[in-house]
Amino acid sequence: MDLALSLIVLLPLIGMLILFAFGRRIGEPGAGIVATVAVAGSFVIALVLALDLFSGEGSVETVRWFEWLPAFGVEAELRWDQLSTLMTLVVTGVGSLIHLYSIGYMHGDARFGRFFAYLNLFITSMLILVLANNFALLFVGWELVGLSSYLLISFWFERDTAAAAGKKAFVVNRVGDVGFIVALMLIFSVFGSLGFDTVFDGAHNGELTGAMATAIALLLLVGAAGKSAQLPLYVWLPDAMEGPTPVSALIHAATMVTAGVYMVARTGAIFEVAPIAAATVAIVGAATALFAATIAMSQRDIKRVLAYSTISQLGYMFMAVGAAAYVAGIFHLMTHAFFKALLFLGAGSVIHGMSDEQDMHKMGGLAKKMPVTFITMAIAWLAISGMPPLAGFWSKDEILGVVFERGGLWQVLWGVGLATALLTAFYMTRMMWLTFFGEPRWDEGIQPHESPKLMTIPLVVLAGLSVVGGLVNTPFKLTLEHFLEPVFEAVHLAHAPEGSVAWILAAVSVAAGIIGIGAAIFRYRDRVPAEDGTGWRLLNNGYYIDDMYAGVFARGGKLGAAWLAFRFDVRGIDGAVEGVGSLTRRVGGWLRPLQTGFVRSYGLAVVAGAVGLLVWFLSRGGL
Amino acid sequence: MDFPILSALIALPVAGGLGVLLVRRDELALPLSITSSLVTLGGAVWLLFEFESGEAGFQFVEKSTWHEPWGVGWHLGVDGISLLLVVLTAFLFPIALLASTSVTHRVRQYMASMLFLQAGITGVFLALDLLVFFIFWEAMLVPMYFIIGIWGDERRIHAAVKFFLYTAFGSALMFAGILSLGFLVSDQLGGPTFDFVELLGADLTRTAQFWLFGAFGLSFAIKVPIFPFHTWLPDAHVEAPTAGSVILAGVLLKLGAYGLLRFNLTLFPEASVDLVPVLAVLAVIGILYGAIVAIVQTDIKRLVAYSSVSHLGFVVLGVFALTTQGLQGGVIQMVNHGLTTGLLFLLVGMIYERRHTREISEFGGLASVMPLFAGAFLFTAFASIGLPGLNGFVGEFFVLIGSYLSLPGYAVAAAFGVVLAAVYLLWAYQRMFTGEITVEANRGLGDLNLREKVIIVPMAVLIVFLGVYPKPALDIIEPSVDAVLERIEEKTDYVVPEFGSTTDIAVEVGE
Amino acid sequence: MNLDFLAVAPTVAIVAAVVLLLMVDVTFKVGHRWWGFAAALGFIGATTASVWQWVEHRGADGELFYSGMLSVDGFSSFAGMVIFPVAGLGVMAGWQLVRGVGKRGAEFVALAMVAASGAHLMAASADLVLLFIALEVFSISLYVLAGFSRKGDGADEAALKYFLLGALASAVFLYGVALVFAATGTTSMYGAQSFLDATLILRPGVLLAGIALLLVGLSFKVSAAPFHVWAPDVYQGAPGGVTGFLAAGAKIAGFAALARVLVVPLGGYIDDWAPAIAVISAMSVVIGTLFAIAQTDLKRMLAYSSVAHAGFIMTALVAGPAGVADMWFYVATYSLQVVGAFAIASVVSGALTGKSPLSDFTGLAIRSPMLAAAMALFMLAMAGIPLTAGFVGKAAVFRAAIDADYLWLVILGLVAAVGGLFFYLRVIVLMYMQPSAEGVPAPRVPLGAGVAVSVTALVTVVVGFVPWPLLDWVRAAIPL
Amino acid sequence: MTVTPGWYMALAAVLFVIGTGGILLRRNALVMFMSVELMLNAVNLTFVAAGRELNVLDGQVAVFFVMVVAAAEVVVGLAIIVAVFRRRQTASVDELSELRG
Repeated sequence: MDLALSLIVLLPLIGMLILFAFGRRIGEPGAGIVATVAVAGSFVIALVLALDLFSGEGSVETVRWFEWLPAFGVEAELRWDQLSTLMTLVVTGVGSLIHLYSIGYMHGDARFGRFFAYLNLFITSMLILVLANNFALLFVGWELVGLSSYLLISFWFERDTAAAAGKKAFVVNRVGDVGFIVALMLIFSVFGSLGFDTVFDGAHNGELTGAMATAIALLLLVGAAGKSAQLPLYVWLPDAMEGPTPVSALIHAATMVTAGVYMVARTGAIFEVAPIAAATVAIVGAATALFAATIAMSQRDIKRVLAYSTISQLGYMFMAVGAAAYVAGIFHLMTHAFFKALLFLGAGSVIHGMSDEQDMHKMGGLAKKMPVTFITMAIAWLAISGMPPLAGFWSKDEILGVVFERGGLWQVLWGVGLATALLTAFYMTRMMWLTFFGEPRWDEGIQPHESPKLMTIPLVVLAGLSVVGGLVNTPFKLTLEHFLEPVFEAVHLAHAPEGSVAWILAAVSVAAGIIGIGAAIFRYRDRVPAEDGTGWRLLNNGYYIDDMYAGVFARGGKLGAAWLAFRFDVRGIDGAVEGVGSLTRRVGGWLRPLQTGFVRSYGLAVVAGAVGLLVWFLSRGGL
Repeated sequence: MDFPILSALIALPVAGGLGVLLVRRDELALPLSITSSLVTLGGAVWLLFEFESGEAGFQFVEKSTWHEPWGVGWHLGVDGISLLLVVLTAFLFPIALLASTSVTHRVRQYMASMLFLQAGITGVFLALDLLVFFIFWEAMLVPMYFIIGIWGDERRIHAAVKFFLYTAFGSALMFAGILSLGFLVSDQLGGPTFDFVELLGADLTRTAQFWLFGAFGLSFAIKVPIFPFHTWLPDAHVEAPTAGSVILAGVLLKLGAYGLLRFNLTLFPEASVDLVPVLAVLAVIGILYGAIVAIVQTDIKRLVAYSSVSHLGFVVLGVFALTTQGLQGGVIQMVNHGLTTGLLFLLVGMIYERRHTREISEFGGLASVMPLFAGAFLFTAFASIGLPGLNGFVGEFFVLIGSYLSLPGYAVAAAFGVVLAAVYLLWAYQRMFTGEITVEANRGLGDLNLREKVIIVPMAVLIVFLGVYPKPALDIIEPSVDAVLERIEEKTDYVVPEFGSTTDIAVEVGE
Repeated sequence: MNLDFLAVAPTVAIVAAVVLLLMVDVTFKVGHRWWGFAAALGFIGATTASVWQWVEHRGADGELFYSGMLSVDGFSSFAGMVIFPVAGLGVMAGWQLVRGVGKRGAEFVALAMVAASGAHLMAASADLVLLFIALEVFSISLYVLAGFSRKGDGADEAALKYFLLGALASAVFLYGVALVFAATGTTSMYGAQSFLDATLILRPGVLLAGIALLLVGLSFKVSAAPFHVWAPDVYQGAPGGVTGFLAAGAKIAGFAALARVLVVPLGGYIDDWAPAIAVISAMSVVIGTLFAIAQTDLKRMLAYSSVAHAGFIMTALVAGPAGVADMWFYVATYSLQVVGAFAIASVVSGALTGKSPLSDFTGLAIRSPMLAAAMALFMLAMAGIPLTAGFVGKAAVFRAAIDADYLWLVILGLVAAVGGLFFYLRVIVLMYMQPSAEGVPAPRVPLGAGVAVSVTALVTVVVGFVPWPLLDWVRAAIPL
Repeated sequence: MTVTPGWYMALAAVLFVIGTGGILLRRNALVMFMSVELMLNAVNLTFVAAGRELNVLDGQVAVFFVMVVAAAEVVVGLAIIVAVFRRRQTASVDELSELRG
């Protein structure tokens, strides 16, 4: 067990080391195969290990690697429970598919081997994140996925935009990390340990109360908002689309960005005692969902549509975990991983087929040219739009149901979620329509073609998962909920309504989806509207929030820093230091004329000194 | 008596330096000095393995009296606080020497200066007699002064003189403090003494502690450097030759923090406790200020220099957090900063040797022509940023979390330093390494050669090792810093806060 | 009457050698080798005699001779052990000057030896009148030596200034002697001591005025501010070959006399004179340092630096008898550094001229590495950097002052010492960090100067590393 | 009113101050030197007067020494002044201010 569990993390690590060392020599497609095998190996092991848990016989396991930071009461220790199992399976499962896809997608890239090394690094980091048995190790994984994200976003570093986007992603994530670190400070000061068991048991037993609980939870939210691209820290994710598309699919849709959701779910015991913070999580999630959805409606870049869509969907998940519907949140996390990865990979396939064209206004009519891509993406489209019985329907519906069920002001959030569902259907339909239907609007010389098998196979598999993935947790059979229940023993899970209310809610949300789809088809059926009104521009530029950040923090910060560096530091502080030095030197110069060269003035000095001494001594005794 | 290994660690470089001077052949200077420093490293490693970790006291003690009336004598010893710094010193010197092949004139004098510098630094870490400590402290300035002043860059003289004068100014007050201290205790201890261990047995009045803390502290603050005494550092770093910068950042700056921890906390516990807010505020300002100022630097060496101000702020914050985690973090952060910033300077030196400029705007897109170099730089930058799995993380983590209970407001403010570190280093990386190649001269640059790889690899290995498995180092440090805390608790009414004891948020800043 | 040959042996050795030198020179015209031989005889003889005295009379074994005129004790014999070798080295360092002035060289050597003897007598005098005579013997010889070279433009100016001001200071000093005599009825230091110990003077005005004037005269000799005004002009104007001798000799003799006068007859009045000494000391370090910073001539710079050093040495005297040992340590080591530094100046800029512009030293490390290294060493030693004798000296005097509760003076001194780095480091910068001018040849190092520099540098380093024996010895160099 | 030794000492003090004033005010080297001699003689007067007052011979003895020393000083001093005069054709000390600063 120990070895097997360790191997889940170690296989990708070994893959990474091999590829870092020999990646160039192994070359193409060997490097991709090594990486894929490593991740697939992890998946298989995880699956085998998971069987026990699935059957309900297995128990929570921990594996201690080595003594790590005794001062914080933590070891390098993995935790194998239902939640981490599920996350591991999603990460390695979707990860393997995307690795496979990448072999085709990255064909011909000069740094093919390096790309797969980074991918393996990401998988390793993500597994550390989800398998960690304490906050410190979680934080290690948390930061390492940030590193992988940085490396992969700016993989094509020759492009200035890619390099800048990578840096931006890392820095914005770090802003969230400040919240995380401060949360860790508080946690450690309360519990004297960063181990999960100590902390969660303590929180459950009432050691955490009042303002402290709220503070910790809110700070964790800050960290989660950074990693999961929630308001107000979402700005890095759209830019992250500068990375190769498989990266967007894997990291910026399916796995890494969901780390925030995972973390909130994992720390449910803390949010349990901090209801205000939990509500804040839900509100942030709902706001983000709606906000990002409106922006997604206006994007022309196919990947940016998906990026904002991801932000929006993550908002759903936040809404769920904020409402204590952890299972629903994790469930949506899983289904979203399937269909959003599929959408991204499909988009990648389109971009690949269109010779790197990403502007949807220059696509159209691709359905015939790329049938597999089209069909699989269409499934994802319907899934994300919440069409039954596809995966997205079940998970989204559960979230909306739970929120509705909590009553009171929560129903406002339900309204927001519903509106978002409508918008989601609208913008996804718009995307599909602009891409696959209508007249071709391709630039000259572009010959769209279907992608190779290596790329389409993962599409098909993911499409299958998008269809059936939702069945693991239907109101008729709550398999996932029962599976995860032991993890959330300490919290009062919120549940979806049952009976007629459930049916009505489902009908309403499906209706919203259909209205959204219908509206989009109606609008884009015949022609591509200009989309350049003031409102569109506002949306297209994401309400200019990113520009505002750039102005205030980047440019303003730089101006301030420049003032500090070149005025205050050089003139002020160092000026004072140098001033003392030069003043000393100058005083020396000023004094020199006193040594006149005239004997008589020297005599005067001697006599004056003598008189001074005489006065002193006579003052001591009198005549 | 056992073999005086500590004296040998000081004597070996001196012997090497004299040897280099006496053998009148320039081409032998490098091999000779590297051999000498490797032998010293061997000794240091032996020391590391023979050291009994888990013990708080001094080990390998050597003690003999020199001059009874003054109470001065040769007293060396190593404990958990100094051991790693001694080893770090011994480790960095061969590497710094190997990175000095671009020194072509007055080679022998250069190598000798480096080796004398090594002896001086090692002596500072080992000395347990305040006067001997001061002798090493001050004598060390001379070789560094020559290294900057002779083999430095354009404005080297200004930088060298500034370095010398500024630090000497600080030491002047410390010297007065040391002499006064020696007399203050003579009634209690039956005669003047400069022996650190004996001095620990004396009780000083609160006022005396306060003034002495100031005298020692100013000197150490300049060396660290603590804001606002930092302005000599960018100048010295920019003008110093690569090896000079490496040593300066790698170990020289640690002397100040080491002094604060070794002497100020233990000899003047009451004053230390009283002055915690002052030091903490300066430390936090240093962390944020150094980082902010680093962002906009146009000279990569200057940027790294300001990053040192920021990183050393963490050390000071950790030390004055007065918790075991904070102190451990402070010490380990010293070691880590020595490795990462040392390596950063080595890398900057490598590119400087190729292009003879340090202006960031002169580069751009280097990753295309020098992928390995870019990778090494990025690796080091991330270590410096404090990425988990690399060494920088451990120290920052310990300091931040360890200082929360005693200094909550400061710890929270300091946490923002981690954002800024990412900003200045990654932006610098972006400007230097990514994008298209903009300057033609960069197009033909060669990637790392064998010598450079030999320089980088051992440091990288240590960076990863300490990042992944810091426990052996922490085991060495912990007992000694705990002993310091115990002493403070014993001498003052300060109580080291116990983690896991609070349930509410500490609202007041600094309490 | 206690007559003893040993008591006057150093003086006799010198005088005999001088007589021998002059007689043989007049008779046989044998040239500079003979002068050197005779001088060596005299200095070695006098040194040996001093060592002998040291062995017999150091510490508590001091004795008075010749009706209490002459004291032979640790103080005087240590002074001899410092003065004669330093003077010998100083003469050696200036040997180019001796050779450069032709047959007048014999007079030069003889005068230098007489001056050394006078300096030693200043340390050994137990009577104020004898002290005055010794001081005049010493000073008058120096007036002549300062103006010895006719090549140097400034030599005559230096000599005249030195003479006029020196005569003024001597007169003031003598008036002080007269007033102390008027107050105590004796010119004997020990007599005055016992008188003052036994008598409570109700109206001590005359005595105090006398003390003030004694202080003026001796402060002038050691070039403490504000009585230092002569030093820069004289150091700079005097030919290179003599400045080291002049500077070192004046410091040793002046401080020896000052210390004995303060400690022996006036020991009971320490509360009156210690603050005055402290103020003079403070003024000296500040003025010396500030003026030195802006100088462009090495010798002039070292003159101001010597003013600052006078201040440092005086710092020890505020501690009274307890500081005498520390004063001796500083004086002994500093005088060697001065001789060495001026020897290098005379090699680089010439022994016959007065001026020694700093630009002469540009790039010296390339042209003449050993010379530059020695110069750097002297500069660092004067700056008080550890592992040189200068550091231990500073530690010693500051220690003494702290023990006497003069912390403010110590802090001032230490800060001034940092200021001193401004100009000491500048010399090093010039030598090491600036390229040598094209075509400037490496200076030829004459044997005498070479030996002087080597010996002084060696001692400076060795004492820097192992100061403990010397620190032990000076503890026995106390007045009877 | 009897003229006690105190009067002589006061006179000596006045003479001493006059001599000092001469040094400070006159610019001819020879006159300055004469002022020094005046100061020395003022001291001699003090010695004699004090010796008389205290009834000890030491005062008178000291005077002899001082006179001898003063003579020696004259020899050297005049030689220096002559040398300067020969070289510069002036005995004014104000002309000698090349060394300064």
